[in-house]
This record gives sequence, structure tokens and C-alpha cells, in this order.
Amino acid sequence: MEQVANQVIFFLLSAIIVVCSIMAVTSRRILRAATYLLFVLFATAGYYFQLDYHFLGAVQVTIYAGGILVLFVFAILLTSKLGEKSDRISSRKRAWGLLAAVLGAAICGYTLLTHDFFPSQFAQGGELDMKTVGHALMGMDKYQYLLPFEAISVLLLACIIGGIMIARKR
Amino acid sequence: MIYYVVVSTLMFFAGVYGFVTRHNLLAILISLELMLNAVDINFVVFNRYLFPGQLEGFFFTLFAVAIAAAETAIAIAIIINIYRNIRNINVDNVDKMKY
Amino acid sequence: MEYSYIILLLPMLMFITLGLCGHKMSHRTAGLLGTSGLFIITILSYIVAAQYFMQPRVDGIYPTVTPYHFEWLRFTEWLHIDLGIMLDPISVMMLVVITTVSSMVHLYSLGYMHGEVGFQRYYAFLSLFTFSMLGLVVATNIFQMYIFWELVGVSSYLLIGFYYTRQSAVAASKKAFIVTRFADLGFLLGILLLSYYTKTFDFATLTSGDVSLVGTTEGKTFLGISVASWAMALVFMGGAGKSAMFPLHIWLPDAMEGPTPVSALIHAATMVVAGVFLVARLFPVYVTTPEVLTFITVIGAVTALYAAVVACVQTDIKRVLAFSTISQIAFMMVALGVTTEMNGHGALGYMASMFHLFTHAMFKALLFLGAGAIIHAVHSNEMSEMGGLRKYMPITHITFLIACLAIAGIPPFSGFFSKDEILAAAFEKSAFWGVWMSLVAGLTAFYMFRLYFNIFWGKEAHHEHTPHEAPKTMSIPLVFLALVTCFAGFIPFGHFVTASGLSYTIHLNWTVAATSICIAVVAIALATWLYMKPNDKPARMAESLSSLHRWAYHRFYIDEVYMFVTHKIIFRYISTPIAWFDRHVVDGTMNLMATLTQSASYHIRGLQSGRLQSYAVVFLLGAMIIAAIVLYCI
Amino acid sequence: MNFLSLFVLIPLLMMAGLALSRNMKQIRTVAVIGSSLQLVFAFIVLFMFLGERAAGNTAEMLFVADTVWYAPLGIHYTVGVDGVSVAMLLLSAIVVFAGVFASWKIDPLPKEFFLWLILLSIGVFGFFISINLFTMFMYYEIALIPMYLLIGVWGSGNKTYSAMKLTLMLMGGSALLLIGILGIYFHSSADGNLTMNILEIAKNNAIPHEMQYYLFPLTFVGFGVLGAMFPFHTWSPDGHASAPTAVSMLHAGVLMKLGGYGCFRVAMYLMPWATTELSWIFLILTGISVVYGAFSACVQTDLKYINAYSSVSHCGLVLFALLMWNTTAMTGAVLQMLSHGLMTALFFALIGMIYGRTHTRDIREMGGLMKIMPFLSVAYVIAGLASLGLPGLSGFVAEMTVFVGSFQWDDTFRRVFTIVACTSIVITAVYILRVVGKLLYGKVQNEHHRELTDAAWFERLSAITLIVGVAAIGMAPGWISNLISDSMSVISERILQYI
Repeated sequence: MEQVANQVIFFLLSAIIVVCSIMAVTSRRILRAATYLLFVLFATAGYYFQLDYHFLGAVQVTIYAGGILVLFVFAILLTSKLGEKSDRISSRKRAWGLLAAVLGAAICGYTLLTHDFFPSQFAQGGELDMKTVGHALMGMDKYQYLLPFEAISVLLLACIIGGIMIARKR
Repeated sequence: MIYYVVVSTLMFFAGVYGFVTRHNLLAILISLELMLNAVDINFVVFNRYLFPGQLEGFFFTLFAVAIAAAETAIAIAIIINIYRNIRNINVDNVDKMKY
Repeated sequence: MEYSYIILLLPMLMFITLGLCGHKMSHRTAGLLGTSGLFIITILSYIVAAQYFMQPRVDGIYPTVTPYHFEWLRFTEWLHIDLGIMLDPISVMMLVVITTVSSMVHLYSLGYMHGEVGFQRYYAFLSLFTFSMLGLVVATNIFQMYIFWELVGVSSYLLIGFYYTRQSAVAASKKAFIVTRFADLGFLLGILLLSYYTKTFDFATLTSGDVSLVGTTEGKTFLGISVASWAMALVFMGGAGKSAMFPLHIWLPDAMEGPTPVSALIHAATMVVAGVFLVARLFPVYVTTPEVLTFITVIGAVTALYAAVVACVQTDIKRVLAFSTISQIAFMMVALGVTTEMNGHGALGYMASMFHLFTHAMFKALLFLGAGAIIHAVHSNEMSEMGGLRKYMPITHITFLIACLAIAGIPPFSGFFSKDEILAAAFEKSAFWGVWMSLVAGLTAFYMFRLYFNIFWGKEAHHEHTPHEAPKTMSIPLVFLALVTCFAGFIPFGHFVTASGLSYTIHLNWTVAATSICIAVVAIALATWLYMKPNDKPARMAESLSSLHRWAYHRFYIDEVYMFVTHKIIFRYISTPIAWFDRHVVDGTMNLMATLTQSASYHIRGLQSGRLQSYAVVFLLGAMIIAAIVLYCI
Repeated sequence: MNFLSLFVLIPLLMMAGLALSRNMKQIRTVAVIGSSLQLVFAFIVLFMFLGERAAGNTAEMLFVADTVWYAPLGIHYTVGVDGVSVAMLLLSAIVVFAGVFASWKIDPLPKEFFLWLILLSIGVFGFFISINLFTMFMYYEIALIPMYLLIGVWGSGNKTYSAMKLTLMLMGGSALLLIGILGIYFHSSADGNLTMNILEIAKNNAIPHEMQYYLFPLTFVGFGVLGAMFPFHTWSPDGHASAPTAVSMLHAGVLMKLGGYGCFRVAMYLMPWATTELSWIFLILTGISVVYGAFSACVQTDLKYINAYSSVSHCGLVLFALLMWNTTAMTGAVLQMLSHGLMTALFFALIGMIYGRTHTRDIREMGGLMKIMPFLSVAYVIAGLASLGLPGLSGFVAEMTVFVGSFQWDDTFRRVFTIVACTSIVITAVYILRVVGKLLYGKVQNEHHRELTDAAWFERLSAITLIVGVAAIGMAPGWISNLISDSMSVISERILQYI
């Protein structure tokens, strides 16, 4: 019973992801594209929860759906008047894009399907408790991530300063 | 397990299509986000299915999300600036760096 | 004999002093310096000649003495150029001839060139010419002769082009130099061929017979003719160019553009005989290749006749004398050509040509200097402006008459003895040549006396001022040369100079002598009949054979042929196409490559079109292709 | 680093001195002192070399000094001199000395002009003293690069086009050369310790035959481009025509000799087998360039073009003689390099002076200069006669050695080409006399030429140094031809053993 419910949820989420991403990419109104992106983000968060990565799902929801999307909406509102329809895409460009995407999908799909991954041991309920996550984050020895963590912090700082610098009124 | 990866591939290539065909810089940014998320899914799925013990995939995605946030902030700042200079953010007009 | 190097060194020093600081000196000092230098050399060469011919004969011949000899430049281990002095009968004789004529010319030019601008430069070039001519004559090896050969060519270029403001003089000097240079090319190739096979440059080894050219080249032939005769023919070509033989004679008539004393020195006595001297010097080698000797005889005979015919119709007195020089030199060449073997009776031709060279130098110089005095008095070269000058210029008249008699071959004078010997040698060889040369001798007598009567007899041409006798400095050389012409005939030449060196007593073979005298007398009578008193007979005769007259006057249009070949063919159809080819084709390819790279880079630039998305597409396609390759192909 | 590197040090000091000097007078004094010092030093080296040879030291290269420069790549700075390079150093010192005086009144930016000129001379001097492939190539490049600036800035006529063309073609040549040198380096020794030093490479003799088959044409053409071989000579007329006097003097006088020197020092000395195999192609090319240059000089109207084409013809003769392998011909080639170097420098100096006065180089517009400028005209006639091959001047000595040397082969192929080369003396006579006749003799073409001044003292000095050089070689060639033939016999023996 449990299995079936998971299957259903999974199918539901993947449907949302696929449909919304295509819609986000092809819709002509920019704001609508943003909303479709929102749905895709939520669906990915759903995936994480389904794979028992609750912390990651939470992070995804807060940062992506919360932060980045809000930024997007601000940018959209600032740069383009509401309801303005972006012009038709020239067929030649679209053809190139389609060709590239489809070709890529075909190659990746083919490799994925033919490549025999070694057996996956899906340990059910391998919940990741926060303590281990915290230790790994702060640890110094081999598989621990203190250095990337600090690097990320420096990067974020730089981004903040960069953002301010760019947006400064000349 | 395969389905996760198939879905993420589709998502990725939708992002690619969007990136290549849209005129609006923000739309490009959106498709970029799509691609990033597709990659995150992949990481998580591989970590979960193939390497349950380790945490590389997990942390990788964590950091990827953080960096994506920073990157989008900067991108949007730049876009706004471009908008401020040339009053529209159509990607074909941004070709000052041509030759 | 020891101080013979002074004979060479002094003219060189004169040239350098006059050349470098000449323009500081006044005309008088430069002239006196030059002439005194020449007189010292003349006396020295007389002493050397006396000493040389006084020394005891070693088994019948005078030993060749080489007082000085040092290696100048080494090529391979056996080929090396040395500079030195070699005295043997012909070179001593030539020493005497050159120095006498040159000193006479120097003395004469004091008067003739008086008041000319560039007087010192003239004397500098004269001493350069004398230096190179002397160097050529006393050369110990063939390369040294080639060195001085070129120096003689250059000094004649400088002297002919002395009046460089006149365009015709410049063109004449250029033509002279290029024609002789072309002949020198043949000479150089001849030397290279000769030295390659005989492995030496020295005359001593070449002529001593221990190295036989024919021996080492027996098998090899080139275009059917054996290499030995090729070598000797090419060497003769060098001589032919310098002595203005038939194909290469065009420069001599134009060389009259130079001052007359220069023509006297260069184009009468010394330079033109260089070719004869060359053949005489290498004569033992020539004897081994008989077909070259016949070739020389043919060329000589053709030139003699051609020049004699053309001389009969020329109006410019210097052109007449020029053609007569060509014809006389051809006489000497024929004399050399007809000699068959080294000693005994066959060697008469060699001795005769040397004797003729000696006497011809004297009276031809006299003729030219006389002509110079006449031109100086009348200020024009054309015969039409002359006539009846015998009253105004007695000394020149008498000396000119003596010279004409000598060249015509009238007994007491030297011309008779030497020309008679040549005719005897010609008859010796074959009657055909004998008759041919007597005909030419007759023609010579005819045109000489035509010239004589036109100048000194005939009607009085009007003059602004009466023509005055030449000043003393000009008439002394005339008198001296006239005396020499009278007595030179009696010198027992056979005693001194023969092919093999053994003394040979000249016995006049009376039949040939008689025929040549009566031919000369008949020709003179014809000339007197036509030209003595002013009448229209020569004009009427000219119409009768008008085409021949016109052709002969224009030297059978050979000049035009040369001009056509050099200007049209070489300049128009070889040089300009090459220049065009270089400018367009070779240059074109270089420029083409430049424009190609530029256009290619222009197209490539199109890719960086600034359109962001095209970058992305290209990037993605590239990535995918690489992925495909990596995954599936490798 | 031994005293030979002084050759490079003196110019460096000169450049330093120039950098400090302010007004024109100081620039001139520094330049004069430097170049005369260089000339004196060249003579000292010559006499020391002769002394050394007299003392019986028969080592091929004298005063050899080797210092490691960059160990990992095995790059050494090896310096050494043999008979030929001593003669060439002397030539370059004389031409630089004359060049300094010929560019006395150079107007825009004189200091920079002299700086670049001396950098050019460093390249030349360095090239002649180095016997290591790397240092040779380095100095070769140093000699090329200033050319662009010197012609581009101080030139005349369409100078940018010709500067660009000259530098690009020479760079193309040196690119080929680089490939060749690397090829040689990697095959330089069988047992693995690779070396750039020419002497060792020659001793090891380890370059396999099929490699030689490729490397020889590369190096030969690489140097041939600079030596104005037939198809690659087009840079020479344009380059020299628009270069300022001193630069074209230095370039035609010395740089083109770098090509010839490099050809036999690198291409033929290190790859004797390939020389015997492939020389016939280059023989044809150089044979053509001898006659080709002479003929096209006959119809040029611009003075500098005539001299440039005559340089093509003479340099063609140099390469032609080199390909004849035997000692006499190769000595003749070096003699021709020396004599042509001095003659062309003299020609370009005089043409520069005439151009400085009449501001036109077209011989149709000028005439009768003999009366107006006697000294220049007499010097021009002497230069013409020297290049014509008048005995007593250097042209004759060089050409005769070349012709006698190349006549020693009696196979018809070489004999035909020798005869073709010999005819060049007639064609040279034609175009030299054509120019002398049109330019110096005859009537004065346009009137205002009448009040032109004759040569000033510095121009006289420059012309006289070169004339003395030409006459010295011409009058007494014995000492210099023996000096050269000793070192050339080593090279020709290496080649002749493969016949």
C-alpha cells in the first residue's frame, strides 16, 4: 500500500515537473513562466521529501521558491510592463533550439537506458538526522565540508557586495 | 530509479530549449534555473540510490542551491542594469561585445 | 732588366696623382707631369729592349726573362693568378711600340687639348690606359692578361666618354664598353675552359708544349667541335672584340667620339692590336688546333674586305681612318691565320704580322695625329669642308703624304716591307687568300689617296679664318713618326721576332712584291684621276652603283641590326617581361597570400556575432558531439 | 663569456649612451664613438685570429666559450669565430660605421632611429659570433624586428606596405628556419644528450638521412629567403626602395649576408648528405635569380630598385657558388658576400645622398650630375665599376673565384649554369652603364639641379671608408681569400665525401 502511494505521488510530481517546465519555457507571458517555474520548484522539493531528504527539501523550498522566485518577480515587474506579450520567436532560432534539445535528450536518454547501473540498494527510511549533517558540515577530516562551507560564505559575501556595486546609482 | 533521471533529463533539455530560444533575458534565467534544478535532482537521486552511506551528493546539492541563489541575485542585478541602459532586455540587443 | 717594374709602376703613380689631386694643378703642370713621366718610361723601355736583344742567344732563341713574379690570388691547388713581368721578343717589341706612340700622343695632346676643361682628368686616364696596356703586354699568365684586358676596356670607356656632356660620346663609350665586355665574356669562358683542361694559367707552361691542350681533351666534343678548338675560338673571340673584328667591330667607328689623340693611341696603335698580341702570345697552342686558325683567317679576310669597302665611301675622315685600322688589323689576323707551323718557311706569317703591327702602329698613329691637326685647324670632321689645305699646312701635308704612301705599300716606306711579307705568307698558304688580300691592299691604297686628295687637293672650301699650321708641340710628333715610318722598313725584323724565336732572314720574293707594287700604283692613279682636280666624276660614279654606295655608307646596316637586337629584343622582349613578371606574378603571389589571409579572417569574424544564443547552441552541439565521440567511437 | 661577446656589449653601451644623450650633437658623438670602437675591435679580433692561426692553432673555431644559459632545455650561449665570421664581422663593422655617417641628418626622432639601428647591428654581430643554433636564431630574430619600425617610421614611398611585406616574408623564412633548427636539435646526437652546438652536431653526424632530406630544404629556404633566392626575393626591391639610407645600407650590405652565411654554416655543414642530394633544385633557382635580377634591373627607373635588383642578382650568385661545394667556389661565395656587402652599402649611401639633394630617385628626371656633384659622381662610378667586376676592385676577385670554382665541375648540368652565371657580367655592365650614362653624364635635365651642393665631410667619410674597403679587397685579395678558404675547406670536405 505504502509502495503504491509513493508511486502515485512520484508520477504526480514528475508529471507536474515535465509539464510545468515545458510550459515555463514556451509560454509567452514572462510572469506566467515564472509561476510555472514555481510549480517546478515545488515539485522538486517534493522529490526531495520523497527521497527522505527533508532538510534539503526545506532548503530548496525556502531558498528557491522563497528567495530566488521573489527576486524573479521583482525583476519581471521592474523590467517589463504587466501583460505585455513578448514577440514571436523566429522559426529558424526555434528550430535550432529544438534540434539541440532533442538531440541532447536523445543522446542522454540512450546512454541512460543502455548503461547498466550497478544494483541500487534503496535503504528505506534512511532518514538523515541533522546531527550527522552538522558534524559533516563542520568537520575537518577527509569527507567533511568545512572548507567548501567557508568558501561558499566568502562567495556569498562577494555576491552581496557585487550586487550592491552593480545596482549603485552611477 | 531510472525514472527520476529521465525526468531530470527532460527537465534539463527543456531548460536548454528555453535558454536557446527565448528573447527575454529573464526567461533565459528561468530556463537556467530549470537546468540547475535538474542537475540537483540527479545528484540527490544518485546519492540516495547508489551511495546511500555517503553524503557527497547531498552536500553538493546543498551548496549548488546556495550558489544558484547567489548567481541569480547577481544575474538579476546585471539585467536591471542592462534595462537601465538600453530600456529593454531583449538578448539580441546585448551585443556590444561583438568583435 | 731589373728596373722594368718601374715601366709599369710609373704610369700607375701618374694616374693616382693626377686622378686624386689633378684638379688642383694647373693645366700646364699636369700636362708636363704626364708627358715627362711617359718620356722616362719610353727611354727605360728602349734600354730594356736594347739589353734584352743584346743578351746572348741561348741555343738560337732569346730566353724569356721573368724578372718579377708573385702570387696574387690562389684558386685551387694548381690554378692561381700571379702578377709579374715576362719579357720575350714580342712583349719587348710591344713595349717599345706602346711607349713610343703613347709618348708621342702625350706630347701631341699638350697642344691639341690646350684649354679643354678636365685637362688633368684626360692625362690621368691616358696614364691609366698606358699602365693597363703595358701590364697586358708583359703578363706572365693568361689571367693577368685578362685583368689588364678589362682595365684597358674601362680606360677606353673613360677616354671615349671624355666629352661626357655630348650625348653621342656617352652612347659611344657605353657601346664600346658593352661590346668589348661581351667579347671579354667569351675570353673568360675560353680561359676557364683552357685552364680546366691544361690545369694552368701560365704562358710559360702553356706555350712550352709540355702541356698539350688537345691531348687532354681528345675525346670530348661539344656540338660537334672538339673542346680544344672551342676553348681557343672563345679566346680568339675575346681578341676579336678588342681588335674590332667583323661581328664585333661596330664600336670602333663610334669610338671616334673621343678626342683625336685618344683615337690615335687607342684605336690605332695599342688597344686594337691587343687581340693580335693575344693570338701571337698563345700561338704555340693555336698551332695545335688548325681549324681555329682557318676560322681566324676567314674572319680576318672578311673583315679586311668589308672595312676596306666601307672606308671607300665614308665622308668623316676619322671614320675612314677607323675603318682602315679595322682592315689593317684584319691583315695581321690573316697573317697569323695563314701560318701553318712553328718554324721554317711556314712561320713567315707570324713574323710578318708582328712586323706589320710594328709599322702599322707608327704610320696609323701618324695618320690620326695628322687628322687631328687638320680637324683642329678646320674645326670639322667632314671632308666637304676641307680641300686645298696643302698651302696652309705644309708639315702636316708632307707627313700625311708619307703615311699614305707607307700604308699603300710603296717600297721605300715601312708599310711595303711588312705588307709584302703578309701577302707572301698569304700566297704561301693558298692563292685564293693571296688574291683576296692583294685586292684589299689595292682598296687600301685607293681610299687612302681618296682621303689624301680630298683633304689637301681639290677645291678651296670657304673658311671664316684661314686654317693655320699646327703649333710646334703637335708637329714634332708628326715629324718624328714620319721619320720612323721611313726607316722602320729596313729593320731586320726577322732577326728579332719569329714564331719559334730562331732568327729568320727576310728575302723579298720579288714576284709578290712586284704585283703588290703595281696594284698600289694603279689604285693611286685611279684615286688621282678621280679626286685630284675638283670634278663631278666621283659623284657620277656614285650614282651608277648607288645602292652599293648607300649600303656601304651605312656600314651595311650592321649597326642597325645590333641596335635592333639589343634594344628591341633584349630590352623589349626579355627585360620588361621579366620586370613585369616580377612585379605582378611573383609579387602577386605574395600579395595574394596576404589578401587571402585577410578575407579568411574577415569571414571567421562573422562567427562572433554577439548573439548570445547562437554561442549557446554552438557550444551545446560541440559538447554533445564530443560526448558522442567519447562514448561511442573510442 | 669571453671577449668575443664584447661585440654585443659595445652596441649595448652605445644604446645606453644614446638613451641618455639629449641633443643631436650628443647623439652623433655617441654613435660615432661607438661605431668606431666597434670597427677597431673588429680589426683587433682579425689580427688576433691571424696571430692565432699563424701560431699553428688549427682548431676549426677559435676563442670558443660556452656558458649554460637555460639548463632544462639544454640552451647554451656558445660563442666562437672562424675565418669566415671574422671577415663578416669586419664587413658589418665597416658598414655600420659608414651607416652612422650616412644617416647624419636623419630628421624625425634621431635618437630612436639610432637606437633601433644599433639594435639591428647587435643582431648582426651576435649572429656572426654565435656557433650555437639557439643563439644564432635569437640574434637572427633581433636583427629582423627593428627592420619593421625603421622602414615604417623613417622610410619613404609606400613605406607601410613595404615594411609590412619585408617583415612578414622574413618572419615566414625564420618560421621555416625554426622548424629546421628544432628538427636538427632533436636529431643532434645518437646517444640522447641533445645539443645545439654546431661543432658537436657536426662531430656526432647523427642526423639520419631521411630526416636530412626534409630538414635541409627547410633550413636552406629559411636562410635563402633572407639571401634573396629567386621566388622569395620580392621583399628586397620594395623593402630597400622605401627604407632610409642607413637601413638599406645595413640591410642589403649585411643582413642579406646573414642568409648566405646561415646557408652554409647551418644547412650545408650539418646536413652534407642532403646537400649532395638536393642541391640541383636550388642550383636552378639561384641560377635563375642571378640572370633574373640582372635583367629586371635593366629596365627599372627608380635608382633604389635598380640597386635592389642588382643585390638580388649578386646574392643569387653567392648562393649559386655555395651550391658548388668545392673550396674555391665557396671561398668565392664568401668573397662575393664581402665585396657585394661593401658595394651595395656604397651604392645605397650615394643614392641616399643624391636623393637627399634632388628629392627624386627617377633616373629619367636627373642628368648631368657629374659637373654639379663631382665627388658623389666619381664615387658612384667607382661603385658601378666595382659591381661591374673591374680588376683592382673587389667585384672582380669575388666573381672570378666563383666562376673558376664552379667551372671545376665538368658535368654539363653545372657547366651550363656556370656559363649562364658568367653571362651575368655582361648584363650587369649593361644596367650599370645605363644608369651611369643617364644619371651622371649627358646634359643637366632640370635647371634647379645646378645649384646643388657636393658631398659634405661626413658623406665623404662614409663613402671613402667603403671605397677603401672595396679597393683593399680588390688590390690584395691574397690575405683574405686564404683566411676564408682554410675554414671553408673544412665544410667542403665534409660535403665532398658524399659525392
